[in-house]
Amino acid sequence: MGGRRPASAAADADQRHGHHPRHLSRPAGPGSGGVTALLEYAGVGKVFPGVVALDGVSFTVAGGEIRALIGENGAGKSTLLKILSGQYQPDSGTLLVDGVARRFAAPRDSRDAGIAIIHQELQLAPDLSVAENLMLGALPGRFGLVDRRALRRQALAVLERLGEPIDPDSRLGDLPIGRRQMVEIGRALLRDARVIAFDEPTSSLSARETTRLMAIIRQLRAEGRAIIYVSHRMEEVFALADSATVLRDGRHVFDAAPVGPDDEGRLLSAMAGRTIADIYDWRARASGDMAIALDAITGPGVTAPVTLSVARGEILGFFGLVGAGRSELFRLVFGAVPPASGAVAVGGAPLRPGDPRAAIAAGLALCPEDRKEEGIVPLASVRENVALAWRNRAGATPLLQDRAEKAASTDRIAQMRVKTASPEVAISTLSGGNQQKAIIARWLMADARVLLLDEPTRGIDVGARQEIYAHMYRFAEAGGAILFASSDMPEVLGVADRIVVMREGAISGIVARGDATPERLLRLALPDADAAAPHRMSA
Amino acid sequence: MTASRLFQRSGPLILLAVLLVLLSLFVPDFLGLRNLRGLMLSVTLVGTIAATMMLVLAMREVDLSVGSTVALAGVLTAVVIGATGSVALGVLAGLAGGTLVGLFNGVVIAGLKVNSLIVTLATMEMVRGLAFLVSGGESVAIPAEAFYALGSGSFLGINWPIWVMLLSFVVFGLVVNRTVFGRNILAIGGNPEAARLAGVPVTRVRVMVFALQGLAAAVAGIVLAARITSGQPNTSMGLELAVISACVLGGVSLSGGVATIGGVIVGVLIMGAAQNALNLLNVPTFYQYLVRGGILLVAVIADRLRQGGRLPTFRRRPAAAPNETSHA
Amino acid sequence: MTASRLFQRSGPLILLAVLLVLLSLFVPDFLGLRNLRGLMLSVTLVGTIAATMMLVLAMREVDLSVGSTVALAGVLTAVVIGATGSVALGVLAGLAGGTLVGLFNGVVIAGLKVNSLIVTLATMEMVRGLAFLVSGGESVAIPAEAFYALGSGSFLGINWPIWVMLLSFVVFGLVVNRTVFGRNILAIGGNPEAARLAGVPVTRVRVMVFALQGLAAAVAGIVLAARITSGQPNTSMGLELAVISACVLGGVSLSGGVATIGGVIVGVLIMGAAQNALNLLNVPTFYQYLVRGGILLVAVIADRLRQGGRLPTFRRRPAAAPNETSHA
Amino acid sequence: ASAPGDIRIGFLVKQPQEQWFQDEWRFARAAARRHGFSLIAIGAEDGDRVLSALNTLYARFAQGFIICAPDPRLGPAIAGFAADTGLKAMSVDDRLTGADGLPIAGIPHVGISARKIGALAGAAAAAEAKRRGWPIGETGILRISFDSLETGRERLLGAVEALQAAGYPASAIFSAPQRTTDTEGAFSAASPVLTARAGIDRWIILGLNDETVVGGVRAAEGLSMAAANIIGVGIGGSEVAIADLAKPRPTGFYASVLLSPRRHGYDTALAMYEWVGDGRRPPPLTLTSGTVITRDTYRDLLAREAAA
Ligand SMILES: Nc1ncnc2c1ncn2[C@@H]1O[C@H](COP(=O)(O)OP(=O)(O)OP(=O)(O)O)[C@@H](O)[C@H]1O
Ligand SMILES: Nc1ncnc2c1ncn2[C@@H]1O[C@H](COP(=O)(O)OP(=O)(O)OP(=O)(O)O)[C@@H](O)[C@H]1O
Ligand SMILES: O[C@@H]1[C@@H](O)[C@@H](O)CO[C@H]1O
Ligand SMILES: [Mg+2]
Ligand SMILES: [Mg+2]
Repeated sequence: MGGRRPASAAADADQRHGHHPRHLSRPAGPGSGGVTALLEYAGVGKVFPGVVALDGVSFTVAGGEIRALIGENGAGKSTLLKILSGQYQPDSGTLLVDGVARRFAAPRDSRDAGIAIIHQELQLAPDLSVAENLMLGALPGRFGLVDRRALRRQALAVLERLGEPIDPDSRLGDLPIGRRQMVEIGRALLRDARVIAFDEPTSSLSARETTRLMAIIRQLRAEGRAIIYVSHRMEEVFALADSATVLRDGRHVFDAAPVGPDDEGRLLSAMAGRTIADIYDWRARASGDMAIALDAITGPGVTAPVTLSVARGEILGFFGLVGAGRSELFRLVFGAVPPASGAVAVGGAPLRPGDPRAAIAAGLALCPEDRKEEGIVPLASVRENVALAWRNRAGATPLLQDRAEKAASTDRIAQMRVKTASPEVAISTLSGGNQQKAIIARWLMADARVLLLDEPTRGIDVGARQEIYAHMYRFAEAGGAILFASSDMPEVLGVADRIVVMREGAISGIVARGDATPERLLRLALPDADAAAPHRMSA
Repeated sequence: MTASRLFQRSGPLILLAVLLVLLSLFVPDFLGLRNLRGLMLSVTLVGTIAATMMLVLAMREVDLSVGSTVALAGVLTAVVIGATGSVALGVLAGLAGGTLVGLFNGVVIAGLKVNSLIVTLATMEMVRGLAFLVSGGESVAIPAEAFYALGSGSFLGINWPIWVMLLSFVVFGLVVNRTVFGRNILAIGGNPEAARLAGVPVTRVRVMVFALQGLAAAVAGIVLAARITSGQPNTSMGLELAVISACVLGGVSLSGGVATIGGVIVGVLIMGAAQNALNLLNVPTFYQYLVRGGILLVAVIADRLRQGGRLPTFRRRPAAAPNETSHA
Repeated sequence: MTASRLFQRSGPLILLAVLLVLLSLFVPDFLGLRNLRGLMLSVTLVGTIAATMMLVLAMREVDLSVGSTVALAGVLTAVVIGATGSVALGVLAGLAGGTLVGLFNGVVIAGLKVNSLIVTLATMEMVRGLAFLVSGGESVAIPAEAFYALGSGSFLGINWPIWVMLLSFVVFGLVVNRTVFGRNILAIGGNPEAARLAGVPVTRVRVMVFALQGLAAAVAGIVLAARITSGQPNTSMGLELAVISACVLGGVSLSGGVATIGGVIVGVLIMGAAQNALNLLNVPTFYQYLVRGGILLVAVIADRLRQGGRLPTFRRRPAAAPNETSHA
Repeated sequence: ASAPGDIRIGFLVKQPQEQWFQDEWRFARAAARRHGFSLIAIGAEDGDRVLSALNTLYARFAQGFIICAPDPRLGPAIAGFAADTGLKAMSVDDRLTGADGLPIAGIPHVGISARKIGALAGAAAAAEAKRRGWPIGETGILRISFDSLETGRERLLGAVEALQAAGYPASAIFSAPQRTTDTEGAFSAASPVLTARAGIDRWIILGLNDETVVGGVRAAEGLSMAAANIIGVGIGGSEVAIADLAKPRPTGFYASVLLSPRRHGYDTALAMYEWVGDGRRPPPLTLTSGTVITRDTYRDLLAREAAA
């Protein structure tokens, strides 16, 4: 994430595969025949204040080729695509379409050049109809009037192609998230673009929708279009891509074509910049008496009652696919959302439902999934952010206690090894991983005894991840309990003492660390898994 | 459209119907032809501007400068007619003045990306000052009786000001429902970034909408000048409140993205009927402040409840953030 | 604080200094003792309310009802003094009335989660109506000459209204810098959901801030009543504009989360000095509208430029949406 | 610029945009030019602005001021200020009242005799209705009111009394309270009342000034009533009234009571100048009267006024 500087960039280059990408072989996607690439990045660079997002990236995509673009969070993938879409302009280098250098000043220019992007963030207008969203920016019309018949016809055609039984007249905002994603994809299809880029398109799709999307992308390839596919899911990359480009810290570090499961190790080490040792480093811990008990909790997003208890010293992992309900469960437990039914008890005492302040007073802490929206106060200093919960603890004095606050927050900041120039700078200047650590520091300062960590390592590089795990172990060893949700299976397997698998708003199984295998977790997590073990409650 | 949505939508319509029935029962002369015509006439000022205010609100912006623009356009028209003797030139001057005000608002708001509430609060003052300057601070008599016909004449038994209002409803109703421009407005209100990425010319649409708002206010101001046969620099103070109330009453969401011209018409009529009733019942002016403010308050709370859990669309978790406040 | 931030911060201060130098050079009588006292007196109304408006804006809300509240508090005080003969009871009634208005605003805005712009636009009307009702539509003479001392008396050579304003600056300056409550206000303005999840009692803080705003407006209204020796139901129309302008001039960001009392004081003085100069130079009222509006416009554009690319924080991805418009 | 010795006089009015006050200022400036003092004209629409304006005068070393305050009850504040600073104070148009609600004796006043002038307007309307042969039972009287202002209340009281003396019953009088004393305010206030009395086809329209009556007349005409069925009588003889009277075809605006802004502007400024200069205190109360002007007479009467 942020905070990378041009000067220090060279220093950490111990394991790098050199500045020039190593080509395992020439890209030779089916149908391309090695002629002029449809799309070419030639030495593209992009700098944001304090961050080099892209540093001389060069690669090509031919018609009929699917090129996977992979790299850790913050590697620069989306920035590359935003340059393609005209959202950003490169600071150096050129973008060539059909061999011609192009510079897109605005998204319209990119669209007019036959390029379509499916953005990482859904970019839809909730109050317009599905059909209008499909054709937004290019609504069919004569003399400025919308041609409704043409609109409907074209929308129906593309929806059919997507295999989605959606009424083109329904309001977009009323669709479930997966369907919305399909509409976004449909928009690219409708434009008949020759270059199509997908930025993590499957992050909110069901397995069925994902399969369908793969088929569509293969068909687009067969039609001779150039495709860029960004994903963190290696299975998808191997199943789909003809070639792969790896970015690290904004640099193009590795190329592979063709690409298959055999390349996984190389790809991963290229992404991380070193061979990944055991970053989890889990050790057995003694667990104590009960820290928190959930009794038949239901609420929005959690359809079947959840009953669980967690002991002091325990780290309980929550695994599931996107939308399984983990975040919602955490929010219900913390009282961010009032539960429909059920109760939470901390240390035996029942918690007032729907009241985060009561939860905090009882020693609960929530590190939310969406750090930017729900975690940090961006303009406030690191210290203010760290002290926020402590200041508002029960029985705090109304006047600020500057001295005590400074001492305590400085301690916690040091303890979490938050990298910051000073505790007084705005937290928004910190890298994502350090922001995350500051949020954990907030709860250490407020004396939390039960941590609810929702995707604590999302958007965080390997080094910072390792540190966060270490802190989690330390917290547990000191008698705290941790519930942590993650969509990263190796992480759950590596860190948790016990794993709760959720599926469609219900617990589908609880697996002890020793019994946990990737297959088992996946079977429990997948909606069509018929072999889901009858869910047993733990004591 | 589901039954419950239909109900949500027709909430204002039901309110209007109930109001009309009550009024015709309890208020003497309410159903008389003269009263109905008077009622229609009384809403022409608000109505003519409400349609474009709908566009502005749907774009999640607001325009507080309309009252001043009405005054400026009327005064400009009066002064130019007085100076040149030409009604056409006068009307042209009024229209140009209003449109320029709107354009200025739009360029500052969309071009410089400044908060529309504050910008139009500022231009509200400035344009009022301009109206005073142009008129020399006094009301300006219009020495052209031909021009008065626009205010008091009628066509097919319906007064011209009412025709103008109907025209505004029809034109902007079509704009919002049937044109690419109109759909782009709703897209911008719902999610400006998405609209931009889809190739919608966001800045241009924003500027256009404010310019149209200025134009509509100018039209309303010219008609008003024709009705009172003079340009009044201090007219229509507080008009923006009435116009926004009418829109909100008609179900235009303050969180952008939602607008129906039918709703706005109903909202305008509710406002008019309520005011008419207050007058017929001889309610003292002081209570009228209370009622006007109260209506707006009720409308905005109802808007909130109507949306139920639906929060402004820039929030991620529709159902899960009950403690959030919505900001337009 | 870096040099460039220091410059950003002191932008308003520099503006004030330049203004003062220019005024003392070019405006006759500006530096006279008589004038400086008059200048201070003339900003007491805006100044007393600006400190709490700063809190409201820092919370990313707005309060348009302050002018009406000033009127209501003055009228209540006058009526109660008239009825009971007791100055203490009158002052109490005024304070209670203003605080209740603020409380009402706060409960509707924070409790029902309705847009503060519209809510306070509505209560602006309603409270004005209340002021008219309480006073019977006319101004109310205050038959207690002792009370006038609050308006025209002085202590240590400084008039009481100025003391009251200074008190407001000091108290709310301390509140925002030294209390948990104050820091919570900034946190809510910066990111309400994050604040809520960190245990900030968001709703309570919001209600409190609006109640304080009502209280401050009441204090200002009572002092004003003492100065003008009567309760005037139609006083201070448009005051909200001046107060918001002063805050924005002083660098309070409309996107919430930023507020310094020093900036607000500077903003109030800039407004006052500009208005004072206009008066001394005998600029006709009509130009004053232009100047007042123009100052606000310049302030808000400068605010925008000062923030550079920084966008309002309620957008999900501040950095990735360079073409966004900011909404308060 | 504050050379002591030169005389500065303030002239504060409550509604600078209203024509009446512009005229007062114009005449006051004429007096200043003629007699060599300087006039500082300031608009002060509410109490706070009155105080600001007074402070400005004080800062500019004015020696006296004439004020038409936005509210008579600002009296104690204004009198107190004058006493504290030694500025001489005089009121024009609207008389200041003290804490006890009675006129402040120490402040000389120049104003119209509101009730008498109202009576003139009422009588003129009654006479014209009689001339047109309107049956009393079929005529409505629209009283566009702004009762929070004493002079407004008094003027309408006088007018209504005159009409009642002419035989009109109280039941024929309909009040339309206006929010502002301008044309637009009157227009908005009148429309619904006229609309509601669909049964009445002939209207006498009264208000506290010309702007108000013009607004009421326009509202009636907007409801398609013929000019012959409307008798509007304004007060002021201001430009709006003249504009209507000068129209080639008669409108519903029948007459106005011409007041003399000259006396209110020129004479007051001069009186203050003399008070400051030679200590000659103006009489405590001067009341001016008015003359009815119609389409037929206004030219002559205006010429006579201008010559005065
Ligand atoms: N508008 C911006 N302003 C400042 N920095 C930015 C901006 N956009 C991106 N960055 C920075 O550029 C780098 C690359 O970001 P980018 O979004 O391209 O990463 P990514 O590879 O898509 O990551 P992810 O897998 O998380 O989507 C990051 O350090 C990011 O913080
Ligand atoms: N961005 C979103 N917009 C709308 N609804 C969402 C969004 N994310 C999740 N949901 C809905 O909320 C419900 C529960 O999702 P939740 O976030 O709790 O799942 P999760 O297991 O934490 O998965 P993840 O956090 O990876 O999305 C699902 O029904 C899902 O459809
Ligand atoms: O407002 C009126 C004004 O119109 C003029 O008639 C003089 O007296 C004032 O009170
Ligand atoms: Mg990305
Ligand atoms: Mg989640």
